[in-house]
Amino acid sequence: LLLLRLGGTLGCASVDVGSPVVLLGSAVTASCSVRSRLCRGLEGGRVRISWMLDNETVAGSQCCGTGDTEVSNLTLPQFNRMQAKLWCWVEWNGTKQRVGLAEIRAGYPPAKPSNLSCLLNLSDYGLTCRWEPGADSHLPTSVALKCSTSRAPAVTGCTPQGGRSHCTVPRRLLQLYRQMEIWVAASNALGTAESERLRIDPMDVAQLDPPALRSIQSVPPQTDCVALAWAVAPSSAHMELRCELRYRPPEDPAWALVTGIVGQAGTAQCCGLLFGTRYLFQMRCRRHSARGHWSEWSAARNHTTHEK
Amino acid sequence: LLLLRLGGTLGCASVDVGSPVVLLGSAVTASCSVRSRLCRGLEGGRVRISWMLDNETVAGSQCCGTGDTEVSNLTLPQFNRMQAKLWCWVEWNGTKQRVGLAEIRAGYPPAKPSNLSCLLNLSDYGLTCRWEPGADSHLPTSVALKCSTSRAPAVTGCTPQGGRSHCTVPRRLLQLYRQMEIWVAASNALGTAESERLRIDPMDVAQLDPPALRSIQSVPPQTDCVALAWAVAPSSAHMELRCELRYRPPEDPAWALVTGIVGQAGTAQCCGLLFGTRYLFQMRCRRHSARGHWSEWSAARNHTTHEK
Amino acid sequence: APLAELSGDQDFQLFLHKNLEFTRKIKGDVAALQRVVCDTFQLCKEEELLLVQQDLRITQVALEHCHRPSFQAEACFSQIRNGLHAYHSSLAAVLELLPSHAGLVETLQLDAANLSSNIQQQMEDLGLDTVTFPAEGRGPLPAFSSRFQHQVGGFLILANFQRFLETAYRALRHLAR
Repeated sequence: LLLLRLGGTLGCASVDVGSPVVLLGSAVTASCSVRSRLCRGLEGGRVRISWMLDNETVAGSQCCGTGDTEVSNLTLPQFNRMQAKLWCWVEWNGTKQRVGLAEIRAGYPPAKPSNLSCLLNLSDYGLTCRWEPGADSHLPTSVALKCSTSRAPAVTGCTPQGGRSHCTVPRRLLQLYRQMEIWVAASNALGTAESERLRIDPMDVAQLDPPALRSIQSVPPQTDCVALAWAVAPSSAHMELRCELRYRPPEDPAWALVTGIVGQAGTAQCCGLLFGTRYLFQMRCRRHSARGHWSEWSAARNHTTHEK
Repeated sequence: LLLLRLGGTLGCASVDVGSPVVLLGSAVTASCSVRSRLCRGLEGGRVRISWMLDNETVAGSQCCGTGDTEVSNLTLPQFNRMQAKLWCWVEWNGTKQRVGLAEIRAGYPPAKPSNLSCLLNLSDYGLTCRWEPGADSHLPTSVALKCSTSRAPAVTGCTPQGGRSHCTVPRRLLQLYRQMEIWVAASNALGTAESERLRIDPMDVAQLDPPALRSIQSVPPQTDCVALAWAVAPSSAHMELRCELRYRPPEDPAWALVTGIVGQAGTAQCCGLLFGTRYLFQMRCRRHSARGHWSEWSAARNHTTHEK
Repeated sequence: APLAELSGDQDFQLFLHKNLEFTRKIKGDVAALQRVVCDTFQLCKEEELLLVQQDLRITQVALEHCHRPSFQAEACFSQIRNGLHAYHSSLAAVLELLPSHAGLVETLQLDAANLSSNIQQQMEDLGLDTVTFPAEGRGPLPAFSSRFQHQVGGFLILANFQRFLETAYRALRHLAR
């Protein structure tokens, strides 16, 4: 037993709108057609049509339908709600009956996403990209991060969840060590928008893990030098790295900096230190091709030099 | 181009064991057969077979194979490892070659699971059951929670994940308001075991959400009474509940208890209280049929009675 | 222009440096898998498996154009691609062997496919003919007659792949400035 036995016809009334989604503030036109012959109980009687926008009465103009169809037209000059229900009513036996409905949404075409940037995570080789979505369109908007290489058509790399403006392209959709094009594509009922295209080799935006300072020893006989040993992160063991060392006495605000250290070397000497002084040391690295981001500074390690 | 074109034969050697899974501490017998004709490079030469249990040499007895097959037999009187690799080696061109392998596991048949108990969660109507797994069998053991009703064959309600001894039967596999049989079935290579069968109606083990004390007011003119109002949890609104109220001054360790309160009533009076005294009140409920578990006590609510 | 003449070309050098690093990465991942096979199956030394290896009749990938005296860059690149494609398929046998390390094996397959298409892209940029291999579908898996053969097969695929990558690495380095 189907509880809702539909009339099998178009129903006795219908509401038509120009478009169910309009630009915020623009005009909305609608018409409600009532076919009294199809409305059991309405046959032959005088049909008085009225309108409500959500719970507010709005005035339509009922005029000459064709044959047994009464039509009321409605114009809302400036539709300023994000979302509303436009109800068509008919008077019947002294009561007002809802006979038709149109749901209207209003908003804007999607704004152009901007400030697209990406980082490659070296533990799972996922490429996480972030962007500014721009002004809210107030409409259901589908957003996808697109990527393509010169030899393959564009694919959706990932789609942000829960309205966020970042997502992660899994490794299997990336082409490592080669230029890819990455951009954000947004679309809703009122239009589409695309961000600028980022042309990057995912490896060039790899977020390196910091090296680990293993040991720091004074180098006799010149006690103003120390020998440092470090290990680069396993995830970048195969890369040609250039590293930087910074050191300072704890109470000294300024860091001294040693640049251009070859990452793979694993050891280096650092001279010109004060005698009998405690120093803090930190190191960071990035890919030799000077593309891509510095790693974070390593955990600090301290060492006190010999007395003179 | 496939890099691995198999010889298409059974290979030139094979290791056979009585059973790959044995009772811990029992004997293991194995034989290694070397078909020198099939071992390119071994043709016609004297075949010297040796054994290793993981990295330990063990002595086998090589004797008269048939035709071009040499056989070495091995007996390990008491196999006390959970798991080991039994390697068959052959000497060839002054080197020792691995030519065969048997992987042996040892343990016990599954212990009988015990102390099976279940709770029905009224938010998703999942039936979570817990049990004691008993002694570890040291063998891969598949465990499943079985359920059956008088009219349907036993089905697997759920399987514990990651070696745990609890799991949740989803609503769709439950028969509410009727007796079901629920038990744990465990099986491994050395045998099977079943827990006692629990005969329960899932509703009788419903874990009720606690009621919420809405208000407590002194009842003039007998100020030694208070009127309480409460709401039962929406998830048990359809149930006949019996509730209990407990109250005490904060500094008093012992609770006074009022039992047999009809849950749905929503209000009750409580008399015999001291004047001008601050009391803590809590309420809990369970299904009137006195089966099933008490809900937790409601959040405490305090009230100070009138001065005399 | 023959590849050798392009050694001075900046794009070509960038391609070489990037894919030298890529090859080092792949070699590192293959070594990691070899350690897993050693720890899991106690198969660590190739010299203990010479007899069984004959039984399995492992075929090697031809790389003669990547060696002196017959070094020829364009042919070497094609042979490297052929090898990468073959190992991409054979790694399926390793995937079956090490289900708990599926992520690492699948990464290896992805990297092999990426390296191959990087080389193809570079050859096409240089106007050279290239072969496009079918999508990396899984070819028929060899039917091992025993777990032992399957384990030895997995060990040998990784050992050969490591040697193959070493040769490819030296060829790329030979061209790099």
